[in-house]
Amino acid sequence: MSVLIGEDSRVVVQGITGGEGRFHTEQMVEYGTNVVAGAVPGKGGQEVAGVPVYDTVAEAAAEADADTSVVFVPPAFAGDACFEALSVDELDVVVTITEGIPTQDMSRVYRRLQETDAYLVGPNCPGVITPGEAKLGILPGNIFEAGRVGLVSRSGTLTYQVVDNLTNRGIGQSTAIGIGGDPIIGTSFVEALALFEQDDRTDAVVMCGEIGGEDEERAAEYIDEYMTTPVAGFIAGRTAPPGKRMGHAGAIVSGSGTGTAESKITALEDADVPVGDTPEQVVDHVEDLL
Amino acid sequence: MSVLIGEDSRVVVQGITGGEGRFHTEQMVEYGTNVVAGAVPGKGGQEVAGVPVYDTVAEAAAEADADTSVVFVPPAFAGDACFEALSVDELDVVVTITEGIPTQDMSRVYRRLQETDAYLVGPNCPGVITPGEAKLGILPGNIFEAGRVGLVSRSGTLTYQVVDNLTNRGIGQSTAIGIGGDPIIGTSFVEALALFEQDDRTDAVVMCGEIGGEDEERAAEYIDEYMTTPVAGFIAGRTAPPGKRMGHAGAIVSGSGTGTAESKITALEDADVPVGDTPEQVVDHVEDLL
Amino acid sequence: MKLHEYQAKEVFAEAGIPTPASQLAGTVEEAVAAAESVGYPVAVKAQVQVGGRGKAGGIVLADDESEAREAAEDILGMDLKGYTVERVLVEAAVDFTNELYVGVTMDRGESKPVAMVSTRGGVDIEEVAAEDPEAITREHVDPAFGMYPYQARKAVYDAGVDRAAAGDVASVLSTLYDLWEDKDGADAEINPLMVTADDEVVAADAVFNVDEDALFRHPDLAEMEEEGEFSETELERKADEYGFDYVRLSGNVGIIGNGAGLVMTTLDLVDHYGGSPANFLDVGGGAKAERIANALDMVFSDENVDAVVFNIFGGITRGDEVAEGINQALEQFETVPKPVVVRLAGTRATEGMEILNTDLVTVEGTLEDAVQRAVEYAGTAADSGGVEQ
Amino acid sequence: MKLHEYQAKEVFAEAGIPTPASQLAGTVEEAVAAAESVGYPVAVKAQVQVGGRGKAGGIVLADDESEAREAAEDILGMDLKGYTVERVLVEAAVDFTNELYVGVTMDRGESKPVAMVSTRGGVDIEEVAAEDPEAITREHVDPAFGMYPYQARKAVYDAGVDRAAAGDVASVLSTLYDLWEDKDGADAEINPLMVTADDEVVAADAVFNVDEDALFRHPDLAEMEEEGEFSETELERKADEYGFDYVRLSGNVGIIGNGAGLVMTTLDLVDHYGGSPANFLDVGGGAKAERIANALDMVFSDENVDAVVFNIFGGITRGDEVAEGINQALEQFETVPKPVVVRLAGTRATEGMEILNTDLVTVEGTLEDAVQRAVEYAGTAADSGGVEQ
Repeated sequence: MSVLIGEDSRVVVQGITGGEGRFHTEQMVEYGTNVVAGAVPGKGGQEVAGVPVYDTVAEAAAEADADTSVVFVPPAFAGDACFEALSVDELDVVVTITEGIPTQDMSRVYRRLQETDAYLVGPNCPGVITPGEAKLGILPGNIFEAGRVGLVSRSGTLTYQVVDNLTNRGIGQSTAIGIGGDPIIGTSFVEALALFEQDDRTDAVVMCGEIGGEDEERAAEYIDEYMTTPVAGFIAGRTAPPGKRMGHAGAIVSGSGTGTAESKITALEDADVPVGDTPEQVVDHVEDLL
Repeated sequence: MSVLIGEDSRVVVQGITGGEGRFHTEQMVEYGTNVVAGAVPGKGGQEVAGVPVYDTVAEAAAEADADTSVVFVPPAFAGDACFEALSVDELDVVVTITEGIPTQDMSRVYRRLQETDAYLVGPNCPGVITPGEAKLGILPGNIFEAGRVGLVSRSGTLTYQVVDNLTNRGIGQSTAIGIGGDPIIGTSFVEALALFEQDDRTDAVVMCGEIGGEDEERAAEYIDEYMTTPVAGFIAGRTAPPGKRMGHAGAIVSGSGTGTAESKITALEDADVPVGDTPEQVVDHVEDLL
Repeated sequence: MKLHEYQAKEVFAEAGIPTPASQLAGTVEEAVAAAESVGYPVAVKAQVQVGGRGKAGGIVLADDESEAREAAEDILGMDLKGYTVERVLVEAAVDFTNELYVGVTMDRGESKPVAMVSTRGGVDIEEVAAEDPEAITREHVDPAFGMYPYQARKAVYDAGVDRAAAGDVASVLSTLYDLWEDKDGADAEINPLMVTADDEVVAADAVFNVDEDALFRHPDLAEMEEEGEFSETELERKADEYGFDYVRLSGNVGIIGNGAGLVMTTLDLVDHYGGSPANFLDVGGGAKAERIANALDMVFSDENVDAVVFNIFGGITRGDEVAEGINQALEQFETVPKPVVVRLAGTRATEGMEILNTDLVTVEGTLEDAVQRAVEYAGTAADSGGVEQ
Repeated sequence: MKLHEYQAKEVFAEAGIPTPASQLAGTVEEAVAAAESVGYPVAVKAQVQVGGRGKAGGIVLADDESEAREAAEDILGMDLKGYTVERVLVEAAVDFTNELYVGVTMDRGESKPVAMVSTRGGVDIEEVAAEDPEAITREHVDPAFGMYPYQARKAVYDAGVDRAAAGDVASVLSTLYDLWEDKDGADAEINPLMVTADDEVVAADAVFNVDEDALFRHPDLAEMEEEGEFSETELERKADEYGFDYVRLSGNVGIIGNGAGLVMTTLDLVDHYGGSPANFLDVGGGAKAERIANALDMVFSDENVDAVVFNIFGGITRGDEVAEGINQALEQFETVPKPVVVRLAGTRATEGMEILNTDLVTVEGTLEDAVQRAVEYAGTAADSGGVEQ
């Protein structure tokens, strides 16, 4: 079994008729993703890239047997779209690409998420890919190569950078998960790592963190206590000054001891996770671990 | 073990410094209830009927080991008081006497209640009594007699009427629960019956229902499927015309088939529950069942 | 608490729900002027708080001045299910292609709010609910989060509303839910929500019932309630004034008690013993002497009543205070207007029975005896009139 | 998005939180008139969006006109952590017996809101949090239900606020939470919340930061943001205008990239190879030629910058469009002002590299090489100035 998505995933695209939704649906279909439906209120009956559109997600699940959703809905409506996806029992994975969703909207989505069995990845993330099987989101499929290294990252382009380095050195990926850089996200590092730990197709994991929050510190604890699959790490933002917001709402150093690059690197190294100074060094570590 | 409350219950009275709170605390203490604390914001440090008052329920639980609450807070603030009680893990029984709580406030309390392990009885109820051990609420203690018949009722004075009839005929009560007549209540007939079913001190149960809602119909189903303890029933409102509100917000006949006295009586009789035409007849049935 | 149609429409319109142009009128001349102002054709609609106004002749369409005048003359002053029509709403008639139903209420079975949509609007929705429950789409709402827009859309699409109007209908339903939540609604309904040929939606009727218990936090609605009391009957006005839960019925045995369950049981026993209840009157918990006297005044005001039964089981309510109240109320009459049977039990019942002036009332020891005696009195008193003092 | 103190106080006061009388002033004369109007003693407070204004001399008390004049003269025009003070808030000084802290923010670790109370107000609360975390009482709020009144009371009592003022403090905290929720706050803080001798509470300072992403639904706050931009630096103004995530740092290597994580990694590599980053600039996803040109303009505007490194990994962003933008931006100069190193990868990177005018830029194939080259340029360019075209 692959992690989160694979060749059996039956995908509904929420917001499929918008500019981004339409473009990336074409890309996803081209990559081989099994996109079975779109959902846009008022657009039921239309088609995009050969995919039938329904008015509601529930209808898409009932009529097209969708079990996975990817959300390309504009930020003002994306919280509602997440609620809609989570209200449909058949959907067990929801990947929200949308950037700029109000934080309080997401805190309510997160609250709702805790009452379901679904995984929500994102928001403000590049998506999830199981190379050669399925791609959800905006990741450039061509840089990925099927293989046995899992990747989980807060950042989009940093993910591409690390994947590129891996692929160039002949190391393929099992699944790559962009968990997103917002203050509130559905799937954390710990949850993503747990998925890789259970996955028999993943031999090692690369975890790319950033300054801000304590998610990397928690991940280090989890790795130390529960993981047998080896992990290599990278932390962006070593040179960021405290208190400054660096692009991602998440990337802010609180100055309270945790959340700094130093705290995260120390925590990971204490959990025997080798941390690279550069993306290339991360790949060196992965080679050592395999 | 008694049902819901007993001699071991350690009671905090929310709203103890109000007129009703003060009067009934005295009555409860006099009855022998182990009232260990009161909780009223701003009144911490005072005493009522020899009981220490705290500013918050959490403090009452921490300082006085309270495990049970009774709420005498005015209707505008009672929803908040219920939330406060439910936020304290140590409290496993909350009895809300207050009448006139806005229905939407209660629907939020009910939602919160589903996420806890606590029992909330009421609102708009006379309370709960385990004769000879503890009394929570406004029930007149003197009409009760310890014994082996459980009683559950939506209505206050109707409860007294039936208890009086029981006691006059020498039939004592294990516990009497007034579940309240509001459209939204915490503990339903089914939950109360389940408690009696598990109680080894209860040999038979009297259930006093009313027109409105479908709680009695559900209770009948539950009795039919799961109960071994015999039940006798009474339904008030046989002569009520459809669509009229009769005092209790709950006592309204919707005209849609369920909710009428006839539907409830039929449901109970189909579950082999003898239903009395008069309170005296209920006692006759109880005598037959014992 | 029920708002009148014109009041509910005011509330809905303020929240942004489209309603037809309309004016309230209390006289025929006002109605005709109103019709001129909103423009023909118009609907002239009786403002009384009962269901089925249309069938009962309380809503009439008028195409011109003479029809409007005739309609207003017919409706103003008419008796609609016991209520005299004192005002009409004159409203621009809507040219529609479809009639929908949308509503929000509390589903007490689920203890949570429910939003409803049906394409079978414009008829008695309770009949639809009884005959064809599937014709109404129900979407339950989590009261912690409120209704999300997707839920309104889902209800509308599931109900089969045409896609061209669906967005607007969903938006009306969302607004209706938010209103219901913000203003502590009991029921909020639009039936029919009309869809015009160019897919616009208009609320052609409006129901908004407010949770009495929450009225304290909505002074604007409390004011509307007061303003709307023009249509009450005399007895309703009195019950409001005294603050009783009172329901008038068709029999001749007046019933007063404390606690809804016990009062209903008393009604049932009157019936059981062959009598017929004249009313439901709950004095509530802890009633003092004055309140008891008011209750007697209410029941005596009902000309149908031939005998009264008083059934009090004291918990908070004290038997001695009830007895005081009964004595006070009856001693002011030269002749007690109707025979009164009293049964007191519970707190201070013995003291109360001792206080009661048995020249004025009949005292019975059990509920069954008291009811039987009252039924008996009602049977005879129906012919003879009052009791001599 | 941060409101100025005077704006946050306006928002708080409107919601019912007590604030001292105050007036905004842009000149010394206005400040003196304002002091007369609110009444002495007053506090004259610099309106710039930085922490620690008091310690830096940005807040001065004045007992009379000459002191007020002197304070205004000192503060207006002063440089506070890089910002020129253009306005002062002149505010009635509050006679207090206690200084509290109350605040609301999103606890990202718990993914839920948190309300905070401390009796250690009036000082740098972050220091208190670091040294004595127990001195701040935290009450997490369920975002589904919002904050219930009991939670505000619990936080206030748990923090040890005197019972005499506790009710008012709880009420301020409740209001602050509701504001934070209604207006999509990021942080809402009052520090200090002063308690007077007769147990009244007054918000002597006010912080309200709004979630940028939610500003679209708060036009009133968006307007305040615009109005408050008078205190921005030239570079901040430019970043706002172009809509970039931009942070100025102290080094001399200008950095442009796409995606926060990758840009931060570029900063880290500059440091790793012995250089010093001048800024963080994220052009975001899918940047077209014009946006790329704007980014170059921003970085060139910073006089500290001696060399620029461009690091783009294309996903949505296309390498050819980036290359176009770079060419366009540089071709307008006779002499390219600072040396530019470009590294393109991902979508259409090859095409982009072919397009790039290598007379104007240095192209490198890997991230490491690009950074090393820029660091090298910055080291030499610091002495020589621009690159000849």
